[in-house]
Amino acid sequence: MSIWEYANPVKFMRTSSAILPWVAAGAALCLGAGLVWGFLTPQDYKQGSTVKIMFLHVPAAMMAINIWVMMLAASLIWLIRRHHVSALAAKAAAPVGAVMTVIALLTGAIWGQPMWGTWWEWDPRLTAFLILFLFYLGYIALWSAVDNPDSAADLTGVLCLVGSVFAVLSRYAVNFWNQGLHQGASLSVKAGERVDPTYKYPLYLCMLGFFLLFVTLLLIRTRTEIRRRRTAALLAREVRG
Amino acid sequence: MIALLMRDLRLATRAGGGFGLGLAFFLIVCTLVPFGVGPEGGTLARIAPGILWVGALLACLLSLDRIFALDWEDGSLDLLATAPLPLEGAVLVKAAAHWITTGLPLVLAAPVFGVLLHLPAAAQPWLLVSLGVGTPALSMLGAFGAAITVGLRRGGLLMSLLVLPLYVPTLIFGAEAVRRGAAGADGATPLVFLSGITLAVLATMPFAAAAALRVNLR
Amino acid sequence: MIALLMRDLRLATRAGGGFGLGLAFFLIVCTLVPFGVGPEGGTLARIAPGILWVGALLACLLSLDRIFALDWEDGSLDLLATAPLPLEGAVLVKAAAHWITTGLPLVLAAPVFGVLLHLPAAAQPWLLVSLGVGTPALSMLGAFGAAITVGLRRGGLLMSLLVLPLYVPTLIFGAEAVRRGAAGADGATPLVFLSGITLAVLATMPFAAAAALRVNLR
Amino acid sequence: MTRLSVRDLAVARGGRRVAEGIGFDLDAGQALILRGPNGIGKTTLLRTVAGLQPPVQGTVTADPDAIAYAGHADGLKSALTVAENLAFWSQVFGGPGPGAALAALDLGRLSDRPAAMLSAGQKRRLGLARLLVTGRPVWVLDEPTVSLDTASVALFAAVIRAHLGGGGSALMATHIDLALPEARVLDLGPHRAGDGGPTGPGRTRAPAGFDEAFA
Amino acid sequence: MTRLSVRDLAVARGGRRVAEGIGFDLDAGQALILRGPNGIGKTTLLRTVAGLQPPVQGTVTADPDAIAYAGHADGLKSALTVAENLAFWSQVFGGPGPGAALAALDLGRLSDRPAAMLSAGQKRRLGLARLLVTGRPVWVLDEPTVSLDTASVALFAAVIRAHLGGGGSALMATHIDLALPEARVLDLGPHRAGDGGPTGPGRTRAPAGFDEAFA
Amino acid sequence: MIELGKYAGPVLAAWGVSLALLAGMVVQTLLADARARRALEQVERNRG
Ligand code: HEM
Ligand SMILES: Nc1ncnc2c1ncn2[C@@H]1O[C@H](COP(=O)(O)OP(=O)(O)OP(=O)(O)O)[C@@H](O)[C@H]1O
Ligand SMILES: Nc1ncnc2c1ncn2[C@@H]1O[C@H](COP(=O)(O)OP(=O)(O)OP(=O)(O)O)[C@@H](O)[C@H]1O
Ligand SMILES: [Mg+2]
Ligand SMILES: [Mg+2]
Repeated sequence: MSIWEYANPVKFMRTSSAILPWVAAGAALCLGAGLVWGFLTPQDYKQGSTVKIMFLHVPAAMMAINIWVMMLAASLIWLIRRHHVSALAAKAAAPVGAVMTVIALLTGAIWGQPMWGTWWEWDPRLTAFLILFLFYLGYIALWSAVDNPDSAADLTGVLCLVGSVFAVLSRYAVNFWNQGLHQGASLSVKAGERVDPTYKYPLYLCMLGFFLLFVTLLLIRTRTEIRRRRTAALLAREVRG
Repeated sequence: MIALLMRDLRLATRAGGGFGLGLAFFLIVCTLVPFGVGPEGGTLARIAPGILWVGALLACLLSLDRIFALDWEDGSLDLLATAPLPLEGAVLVKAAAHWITTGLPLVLAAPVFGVLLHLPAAAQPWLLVSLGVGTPALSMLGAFGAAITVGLRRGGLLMSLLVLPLYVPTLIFGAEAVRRGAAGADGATPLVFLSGITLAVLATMPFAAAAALRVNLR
Repeated sequence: MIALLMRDLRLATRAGGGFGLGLAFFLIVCTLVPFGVGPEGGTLARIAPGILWVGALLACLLSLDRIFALDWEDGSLDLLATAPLPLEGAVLVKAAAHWITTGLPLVLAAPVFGVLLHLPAAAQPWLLVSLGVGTPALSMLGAFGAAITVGLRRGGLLMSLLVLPLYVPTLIFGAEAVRRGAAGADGATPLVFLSGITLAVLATMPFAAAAALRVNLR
Repeated sequence: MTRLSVRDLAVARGGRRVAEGIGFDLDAGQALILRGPNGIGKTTLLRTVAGLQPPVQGTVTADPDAIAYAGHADGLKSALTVAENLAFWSQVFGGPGPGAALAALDLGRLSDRPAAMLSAGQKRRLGLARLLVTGRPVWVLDEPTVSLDTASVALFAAVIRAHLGGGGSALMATHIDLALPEARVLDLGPHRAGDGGPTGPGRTRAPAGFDEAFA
Repeated sequence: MTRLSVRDLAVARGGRRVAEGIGFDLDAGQALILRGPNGIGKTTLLRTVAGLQPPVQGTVTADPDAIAYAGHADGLKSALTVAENLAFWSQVFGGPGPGAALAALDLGRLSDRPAAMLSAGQKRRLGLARLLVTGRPVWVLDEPTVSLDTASVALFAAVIRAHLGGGGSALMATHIDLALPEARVLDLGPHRAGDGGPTGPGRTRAPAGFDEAFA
Repeated sequence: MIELGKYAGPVLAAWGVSLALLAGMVVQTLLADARARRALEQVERNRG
């Protein structure tokens, strides 16, 4: 059986309803345990208790990027193989990605206040993230603006493709721009390598939890989209009589 | 009148209605300016009041052509003009709908963008109040500009030209209030002028706009 | 192709065609910013490169919906799609027409506005060259955005939202070149990047835009 | 009782008078069909009667609150459903609810569909249904049957007949045969505006505008 | 020689198939008129034949460079004059110059007027004149006579007849009578798409899209 | 209660905002799913 079989909506509905409880349970478990563990970690000698923000900030930031990559893959599958579930999965993932981006931005801003003394700094990394948020917004807005669902899938697919290239391009441009004038603020805190094991393991658990949460939401939302399409199709047929 | 207001709000929030796009444009302006100007917090803080007001103004401006152009194209405006509703009332209602869908979200979101541009915290309440008082005037002046250009195909840019000079007093007093606030001074005087402008605009512009519409329908 | 180019240019220069309005918008932005920011020359000179680039970009953006929307509304686009002309070629030609009527005048007029904003004389040539190299990319990216939103009624603001993030790299390198010029440094490196982006965009975007158009015509 | 009375009317488009010397009366229960070749000025005349543009010369006597106008465009919002479109106009005009209008033009089955998803003829039917919810007695219609199939034209004729029967009146421009034998016909052909042309000599002509005063 | 051949065609609008089981051939010198009630899918079928949208099922065999399509909108630029509009399309299609087309549709007197200043019927005539300057043999026309007066309809019929006489072909959707007795008529009424409905059983149906795959 | 030190404000704010957003997203997803399910069931029932 080829993997493309899962793009068949009926099969997708069946399979997803079978695995959904397990994924959801896993998400709840990992996320709950990871967050509690993270919240109970001791204070850092330098950052104090703000280090606890990391358990939300870092997984959210990672997921925000990964979800865009997943949308890119799903869009490509739709554009090349025209599997509807794939397009709907990309549509379903976008709002989750946008929320993840917002979480990363907000926690980062709140974290920045005690650490750097400012809510927002035009640091390359933060800036690139803001641009990613704009791409999410445009993508979601385009989906909701186009009436014909297949056209919407095509157009958003093309946008996702072009957007990805430009997101990467912007990342480098932004780097160039901020180094051009002065040394990129006091961001050395971000050296991921030197994270102490005390924080490392709960962080990994949180990352896993965020990932499973995303999978759960993705499955549910894709199912919602499929049901909506089916409802619309049946209604249209009814009207025609 | 209520029916018209509800319809416009409903159209704006339906798919393709453009609700929230003004907000997105505002966000974009506030993001682009640092790209152009450079990332230093000090410079940004100095120009933040001006940029925020200019951004809000442009966001308002760009959604103006929705006020009448759509109704013109599909013939609704002909029908509204023959309806038992004074055209002045229709203009006022449509400007109000524009403000609710564009101006109000801008006002509410402005503090966030203020943070992005390093606007001093002391200036935040001034930003909120000055935008809240000033944006209704922007919507009403915009409705006038939209009424003048409604018959022209893609009159969007021409409308910008007509409307922007009308926006200058609002912009000056609004930005001045925020700037004084940022400097820790009292911004009440420009705010009073700003309210005066808004009230005068709301009282007179519906008549001018309705007259322009009648000419264009001819 | 030549016929299409000539027609688009002729339409732009006819009454109501919007030629020169982009320029006027640019002028207005450059005038409004001092109102908002306050008149001190020092601040203005510092932010001039950024404001000039952002202004040029917004002026470009606002005239984008003319690229395809008019042809879509009156049915010309259906007919062009069935004409013996590859749609990619038509897209390229239309982007070129947009550049000639909007980008080129901006480039030529920019030095004047530079003086208005106290841009240091040393930066003037950099401004001219960076705008000259960068604006074709703006037109072509805009054509892509216009192609995606062509079927939507008044998709103008949505198009802004889609297009502006794509403009970021161009803006950054363009403004950076001018800023370095203003600081008396050498802006060649960002200019090279800018040309690279422009060339890549011109080479690939016509295909993406034509694909989007085909979807929208369906 | 005379609902609409037009006397010695001349109408102009783009500063040039296109038709002149037009006069007619329309009473309750009557219909008048305007005919004439393309470009003679039917649309212009109807817009003048509806009060959307001023006459160049002559008078239109009518209660402006009695007239419901339907032009080439239908005034539909494509994002709203058929029922919502009608409900809006019924509220604005304070007329009857959309139920009867939907039934009269056979739109019941389409009532929950967004107007964007209608075919050309279905859109036109919806535009005509709007007339019913205005509750106004004098209908001024510009080529009402464009895009309608034969069944829908018959439906439209029935609607008009019911309207006339209920004491309404209708003024229509059309090129095709409406199967409304009771309607009078006014051919605009002889009213084409010329320099003292077919409308006869000795008539004083107010210039349609600056252009004509000069031409 | 068969110019256009349609086999077992099904067309969809908005992801929903509207008409199916359509088949016909069109040879040089032949005309085919599509009829059917509003919303049956005439516009959709014509756009599919013109290559503007893909068929759901079945095949359209034609040289895409042989087809000239004219839809509800005329593709006119209101700022350009009548002659300039025609000259542009003639250059794009590499067809004959506008002179003959202007004469054939009686637009000679209007040739220097901007298209914005034409009445509804004059615009339509200009839209039809465009067909002549494409120089293409197969015309695909959607309600070509909308807004035309009787004289112009006759003019149009003469143009079509000349086109057929010169070896051209025409596929048209229309609700009114065209006075073209030599044209065949295809009624789309029985081709309405349904759940295995009137098109007969045993036909394999490719889904029009996801919606149908599910419904 | 766990010791948060002088940064209690930011930490609690960050956690509060994030958890609220996550919870909001989950709730929205579930509500939308339930609505879509009900709408579909209704249509299918009408169709018989
Ligand atoms: C609005 C502000 C901020 C934003 C948008 C932001 C965004 C990001 C992004 C995009 C990542 C990368 C995730 C990945 O690629 O795996 C990240 C990681 C991280 N951020 Fe932030 N951040 C912000 C503020 C802060 C602050 C103030 C701190 C701490 C003082 C901080 C500490 C970290 C750490 C420790 C990591 C993990 C580093 C790594 O694994 O590479 N961030 N953030
Ligand atoms: N915007 C305009 N400016 C100047 N003249 C115009 C304009 N629109 C139309 N005309 C001219 O005015 C005259 C009358 O036009 P009108 O639209 O009233 O004709 P009509 O009788 O409705 O024709 P049709 O049957 O083709 O719709 C025509 O000769 C036309 O060319
Ligand atoms: N954008 C759309 N989305 C979904 N359905 C549509 C859309 N446009 C039209 N339809 C539907 O598709 C069907 C076919 O429409 P089409 O325009 O092809 O009909 P038609 O035969 O040309 O009718 P008419 O004679 O009224 O022009 C109609 O039932 C219509 O309601
Ligand atoms: Mg007319
Ligand atoms: Mg049709």
